Amino acid sequence: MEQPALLEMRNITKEFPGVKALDGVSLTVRPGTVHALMGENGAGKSTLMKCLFGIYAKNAGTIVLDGKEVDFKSSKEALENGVAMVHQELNQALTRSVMDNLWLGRYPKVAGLMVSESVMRKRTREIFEELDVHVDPKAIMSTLPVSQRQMVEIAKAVSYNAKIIVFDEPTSSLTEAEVEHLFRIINMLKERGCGIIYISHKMDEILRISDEVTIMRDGQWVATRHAKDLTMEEIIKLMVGRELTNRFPPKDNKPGEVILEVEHLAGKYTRLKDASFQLRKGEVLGIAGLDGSGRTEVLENLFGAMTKESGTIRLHGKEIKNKTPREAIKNGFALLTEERRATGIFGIRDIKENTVISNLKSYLAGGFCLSDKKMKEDTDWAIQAMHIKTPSQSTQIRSLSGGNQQKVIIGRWLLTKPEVLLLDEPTRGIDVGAKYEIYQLILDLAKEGKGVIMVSSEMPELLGICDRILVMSGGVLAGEVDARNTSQEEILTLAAKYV
Amino acid sequence: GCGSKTTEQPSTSGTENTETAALNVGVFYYDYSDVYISSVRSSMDEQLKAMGVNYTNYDGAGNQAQQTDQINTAISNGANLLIVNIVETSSPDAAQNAVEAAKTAGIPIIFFNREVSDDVVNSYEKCAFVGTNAPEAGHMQGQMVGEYLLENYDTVDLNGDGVISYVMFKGQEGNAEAEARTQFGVEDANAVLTAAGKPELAYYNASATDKYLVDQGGKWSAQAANDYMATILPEYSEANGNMVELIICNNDGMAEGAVSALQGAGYNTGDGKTIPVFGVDATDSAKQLINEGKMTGTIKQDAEGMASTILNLVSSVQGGGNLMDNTSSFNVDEGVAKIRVPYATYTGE
Amino acid sequence: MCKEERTVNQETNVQEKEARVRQPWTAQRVGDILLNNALLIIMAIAVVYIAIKNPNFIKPASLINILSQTAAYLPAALGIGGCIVLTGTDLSAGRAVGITACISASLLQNAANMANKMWPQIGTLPIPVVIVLAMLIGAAIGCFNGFFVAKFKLHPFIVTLGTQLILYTVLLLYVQQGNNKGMAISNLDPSYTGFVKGSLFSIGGTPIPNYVLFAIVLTAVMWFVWNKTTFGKNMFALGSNEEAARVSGVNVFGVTVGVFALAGAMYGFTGFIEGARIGSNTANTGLNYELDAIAACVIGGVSFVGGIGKIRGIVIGVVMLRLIFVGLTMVGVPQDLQYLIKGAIILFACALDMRKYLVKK
Amino acid sequence: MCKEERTVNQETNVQEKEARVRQPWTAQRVGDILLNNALLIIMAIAVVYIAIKNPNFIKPASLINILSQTAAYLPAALGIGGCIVLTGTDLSAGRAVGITACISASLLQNAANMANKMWPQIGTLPIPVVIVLAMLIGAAIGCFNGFFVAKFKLHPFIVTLGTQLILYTVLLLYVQQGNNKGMAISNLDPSYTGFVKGSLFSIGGTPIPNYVLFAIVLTAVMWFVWNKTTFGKNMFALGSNEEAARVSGVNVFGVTVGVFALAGAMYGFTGFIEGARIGSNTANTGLNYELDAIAACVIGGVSFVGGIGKIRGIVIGVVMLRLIFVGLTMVGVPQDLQYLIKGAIILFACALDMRKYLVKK
Ligand SMILES: Nc1ncnc2c1ncn2[C@@H]1O[C@H](COP(=O)(O)OP(=O)(O)OP(=O)(O)O)[C@@H](O)[C@H]1O
Ligand SMILES: Nc1ncnc2c1ncn2[C@@H]1O[C@H](COP(=O)(O)OP(=O)(O)OP(=O)(O)O)[C@@H](O)[C@H]1O
Ligand SMILES: OC[C@H]1O[C@@H](O)[C@H](O)[C@@H](O)[C@H]1O
Ligand SMILES: [Mg+2]
Ligand SMILES: [Mg+2]
Repeated sequence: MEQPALLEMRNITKEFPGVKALDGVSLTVRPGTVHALMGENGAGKSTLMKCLFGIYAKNAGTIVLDGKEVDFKSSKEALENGVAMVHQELNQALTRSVMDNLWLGRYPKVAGLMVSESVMRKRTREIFEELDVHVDPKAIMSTLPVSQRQMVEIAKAVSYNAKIIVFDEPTSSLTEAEVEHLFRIINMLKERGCGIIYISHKMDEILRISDEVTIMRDGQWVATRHAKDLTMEEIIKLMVGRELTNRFPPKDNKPGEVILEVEHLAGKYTRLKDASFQLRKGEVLGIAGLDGSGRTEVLENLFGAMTKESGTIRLHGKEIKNKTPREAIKNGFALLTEERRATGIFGIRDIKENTVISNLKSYLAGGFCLSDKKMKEDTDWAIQAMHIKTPSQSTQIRSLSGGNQQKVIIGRWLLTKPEVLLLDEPTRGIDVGAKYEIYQLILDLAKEGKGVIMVSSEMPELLGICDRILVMSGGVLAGEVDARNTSQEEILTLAAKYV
Repeated sequence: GCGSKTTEQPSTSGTENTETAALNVGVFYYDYSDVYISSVRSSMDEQLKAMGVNYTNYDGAGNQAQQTDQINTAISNGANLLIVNIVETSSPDAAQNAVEAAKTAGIPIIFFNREVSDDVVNSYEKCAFVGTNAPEAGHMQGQMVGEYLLENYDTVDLNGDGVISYVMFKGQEGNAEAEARTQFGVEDANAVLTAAGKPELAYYNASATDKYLVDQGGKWSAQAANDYMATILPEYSEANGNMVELIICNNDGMAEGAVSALQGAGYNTGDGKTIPVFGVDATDSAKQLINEGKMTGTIKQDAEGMASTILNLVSSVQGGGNLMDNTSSFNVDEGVAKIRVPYATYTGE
Repeated sequence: MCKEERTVNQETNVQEKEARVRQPWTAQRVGDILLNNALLIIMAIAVVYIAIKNPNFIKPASLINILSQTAAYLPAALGIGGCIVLTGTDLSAGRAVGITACISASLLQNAANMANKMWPQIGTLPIPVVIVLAMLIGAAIGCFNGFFVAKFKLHPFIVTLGTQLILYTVLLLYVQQGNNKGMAISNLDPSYTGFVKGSLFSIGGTPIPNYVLFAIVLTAVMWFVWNKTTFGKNMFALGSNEEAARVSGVNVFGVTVGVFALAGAMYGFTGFIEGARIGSNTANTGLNYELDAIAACVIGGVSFVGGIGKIRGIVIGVVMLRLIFVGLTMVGVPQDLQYLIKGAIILFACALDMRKYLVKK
Repeated sequence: MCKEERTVNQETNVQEKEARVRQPWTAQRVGDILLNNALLIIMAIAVVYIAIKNPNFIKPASLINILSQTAAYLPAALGIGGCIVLTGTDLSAGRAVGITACISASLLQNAANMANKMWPQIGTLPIPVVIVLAMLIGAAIGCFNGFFVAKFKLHPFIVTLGTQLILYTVLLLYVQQGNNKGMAISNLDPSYTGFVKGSLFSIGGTPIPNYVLFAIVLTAVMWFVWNKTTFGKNMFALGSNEEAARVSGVNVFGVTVGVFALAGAMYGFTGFIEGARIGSNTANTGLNYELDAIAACVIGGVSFVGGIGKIRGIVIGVVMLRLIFVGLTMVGVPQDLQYLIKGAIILFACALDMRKYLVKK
């Protein structure tokens, strides 16, 4: 075709105990292009990239980089040979400074053994300037918001001057403005002749940025096409293996009487300043806002995962405190948290325990002995209801793909039969097919008479399934819109009100 | 080191036939890391090997539970003679437990070094103790200290106040030897002094309730004495006019630790000022310090003698006799099977 | 709908089982099975080897000796196992055993011999009271540890190091109380020693001490707690991800304190047993018990990574250590070398076990 | 451009400083400052109190004593600090000190007295050779630890517990070698004791032992390693997030082994010093050194969380422990209580320190 390939991965196979994660997958990346990699959760995208980057050893297949066959044994080797990667899960030394993270593994030296802080600082500034990133190089990583940490990670990958840069779901924790920023960076890299592999579940991004698209399903290669020849519908069809005509299920929930009233909610140690709103039975209430506007804080304060400064919460007219998550759960609340790995999964435990953990009380026989049978039944229900892709109930959850992990946690909360379901970015990192299923679940729950509050950075999603949308800005509830007759512009205006 | 292994395992069920079977001896040391005990162990190993007896050594590591488990294990392995340096000495029960175990198996048991009560020994006809007369070391040490002081009173009394201030380092709480040495090492010295018209020794820290410093770990260790001494020295010095003028230690290990600390302050280097330091055991290294003039005296505890006395009992058993058959030449207590190996003073060659 | 679902479940189960059965016996699979059970296999080989070298090893008296020793050390290991599941450890275990041993012994002394009685005014307490008291004291120590760990987010290593020191003072002071004056606490009442060391059964003429029975009961209780109770499940969840546990409604503070308290109660029970088993209780009693207990847990696959461990593994770990202890002397390995062999086996066993958790590349 | 940048930096610095100065002195801020320096404040109060109760405490001789003791315990703490930064620990430190002390002493015995010389055939080696040897032996022990930790992903607690046992065998066997037969290794050559305990300087008439100088040099070296070298930065990154370090191309294996080896070299040096300082070296030498060293690190803010710690903190920690040891004796607190006070201070200091890292939500 047009140019010689920069990277060729041929017939890559990778097996984990009990799972064939990759089955003869091939991928060709040309210089100066963006090659998107798409597929459902668990299709094997991250695994393919980890095989390239020396994190996993492939079982079969060849990798040719710049005309030479390579097989990196470690990330160090990959980096030294011009392959850099932004990982799906943030991997940073949080107790160290931005600068220390940026140059980790390749500190500039003087006199053979001393690290030159001044060179490091200078180069950091150069890179940040070039990429227009505004982060203090000396700041300790853990004090930065997630999105800024992600930008540092991106800057780091770019700074290797690599030939191939892999972005594994880089935008899942970025704001729209930052996504635009990233795209500018990617375009710059393209101009330099880099080959870019871009993994994302966000269709619009893919269609905007990529030149070629490879689609995977169940560890197998399905198709590689030019992006300009593809439509969203086609991609979905290739990914899911069937037609998916609507991105959102029909909305047939009927909001009823008010069940939850929140007045002047404010956080003690966090930036939530003031939020008052109501939630109705059978309603899906969205929360929109820019990153750092305090959306997560609304949910976590409500749920008792953060300490409240002031404000009242009334459930069915009765005041409740929700001081701790435990109390909130007793009051019929459930919270799907934003950071799955940090606050969601019990990595080393199996699917069953991850599913039933919040609902243990209902399995007690005779008041103190847990019934294995009942736990198994409920887990099976969750696996089937959510279409969780797992070899068995006794599989460790950490070996599932991110999206499937997310489904297990949703299952965990559904089992507690909550009355008010709080969802923080419920479809983050989830493929289109599964998204549809999750939307369906949310609407079904609403139909059953539950109240759902859902934070999302994806505007179409909020507009697609919510009844009303609250807009946060600078820690304050800036306004409320009716999802049926509002526009993205109206929401963005409100979101900018207090910044 | 350890003896060769038995090929033929004697029966443990019979009570009377042990005399004729080959000996399978278990030797239980309270702690391998104890220096004096190591010297007993070397002699014992040598002599047991020379006798051609099968034996197994055990390290109690200062832990009675471990030693109890070892004794039970040895018995279940067909041991037919136990030689025990019991870990817990401050009550008779641990030793009594060992005796009960031996009794059930019908085998003789010899305690050594760490003394067990008369009742324990008398509770079983095949039980004996080989050790020293614990107070004797204290008495001899006290005597030695007193005599040394009389001869060198004015040199020792650094501040010239006519009183000798001292420190006492105790090896362990609740150990018969340690108790006796701590008590008589001072009392007898005082007796010598007062008989000569001198005032009694004065503990360096007048306000202390206990007139000794003890190794809290119960290990009679040089390190403990060293740490204490290093802490005492800056407060009690010649410049302050209250320098410690005499150091009495329950054993040589502690004495060596004290000497080393004194050396840090410029004393006991062989030339120049020497604070008299006394110990017990006469280990090689202590004897050398004494010969070099860095330490003053010690009481010889005869490790070899202790081992050969024990071996004497062992050979009686081996010959089919009773434990105490050939002990007329030894110093045996009245009414109880306890043999006392004598101490001797050592002040250099 | 529910019924329909259940049939589906059963089908999957059957399928899963079949799938397992149908797996071919490749060299890889045999190798895996061997490696995964390597510890048990090595243990078996060792037992056979020792028994051949020294037939005394498998005589009833010897087996019961091993059994008894296992029983004596098991409760503390079961307790500390929970702390390890929480990614922690407990260095105060030994001193807690020491204190409860001294207290148990001092309350169960023979009133016939007043002179040697620590608390002449108290008399000899009923045994159940003392058991409960020892376990409560242990639990209180555990609560203290758990409180600092949970409240201040301190690492258990450092908290329990602090507690260890504090308890040593308590122990030193306790043995100086009453009539005791720092001596060993002994002169135990026959009812006490009889209860612990006496026996209801015997095998091949060798009596099995009662504390073996107690250990069996405690093991069963602990198995139940770990596997069948909310507390147990919460403990594992907490050990595997504290933050996730918190938002999942686990009472993190309560479970942490609970795990340490339960461990403490186990030390208390161990103290009660050791008080009579060793018979002479001093400030040294219990010293370093935690090290063997921790080693046993880790050998048995309880991992410092947190959230991983089985009661069965702990039992195997304790047996393993006791086999080393007894077996090495039986085959005539000199005592000096035994430390080395024990250390090497700990390293080897753990390295072997860790293979399971290493994410394969 | 470089110049320009520098000015920019300076500006930011100045601005930052001004911002700090401009901050109002609210009660909150004063409270924070007090709390953040609580340990130093308490230390100061304690020093003043002790000095009033017993003026000898602040006389030169006493201060030099505290200084000397600090110097003796510092190197091991500096070594173990690195292991803690890697979220680990090192239980083998004490035995490593013991072995290197015995080896150093045995190679530096007085040849004038052959009868008491462990290796009569060897003579007295030159001091630098022995220092290097002791540090190499320590480093080898550390490599062994690091290898198991890095290769098998074992927790350092269990690896170093195993090593501790193995080293004890080595120690027991070593003291029985040559002419020594389990005796204490002493009869040290005057060149050795002179080198360690002798002094080049004195303050107020009290000589400062040489090992204080050595400790100062080692502290400077370690500060440099931790803060100015790639190795140090990699160590912190690794301790903070191993995965991040790995995917950034850090040689995880190498750094882990390096940290343990460096720690080992420090124990080796400590052994060399202690050999002469205590003067009587047995299988008991070094026992439990690791506990004080770990306690010092943690008191000084090296956190088990990993990736956090400062050399300055370790020095403060060691001084703190020595102040407790010396101070309590000087004000006449009975020995028994010292353990309690030490334990309580560990708990208190760590709880206080942890405040800084607790993220309030
Ligand atoms: N370390 C592992 N051990 C076992 N199985 C694994 C491991 N890593 C991945 N897998 C399995 O490999 C498959 C592919 O996972 P991968 O993470 O590559 O999916 P993905 O396409 O990146 O999905 P997502 O979009 O959710 O990130 C999944 O079935 C997963 O369970
Ligand atoms: N200015 C800031 N200073 C410090 N931390 C910040 C700042 N802005 C954001 N953060 C951190 O970023 C994270 C995200 O903030 P927040 O939870 O308010 O965002 P959100 O509106 O819920 O958006 P998202 O859905 O992306 O989480 C929080 O952990 C917060 O502590
Ligand atoms: O109990 C052990 C002690 O026994 C003493 O007889 C000896 O003098 C001490 O050095 C120590 O070995
Ligand atoms: Mg992925
Ligand atoms: Mg005088």
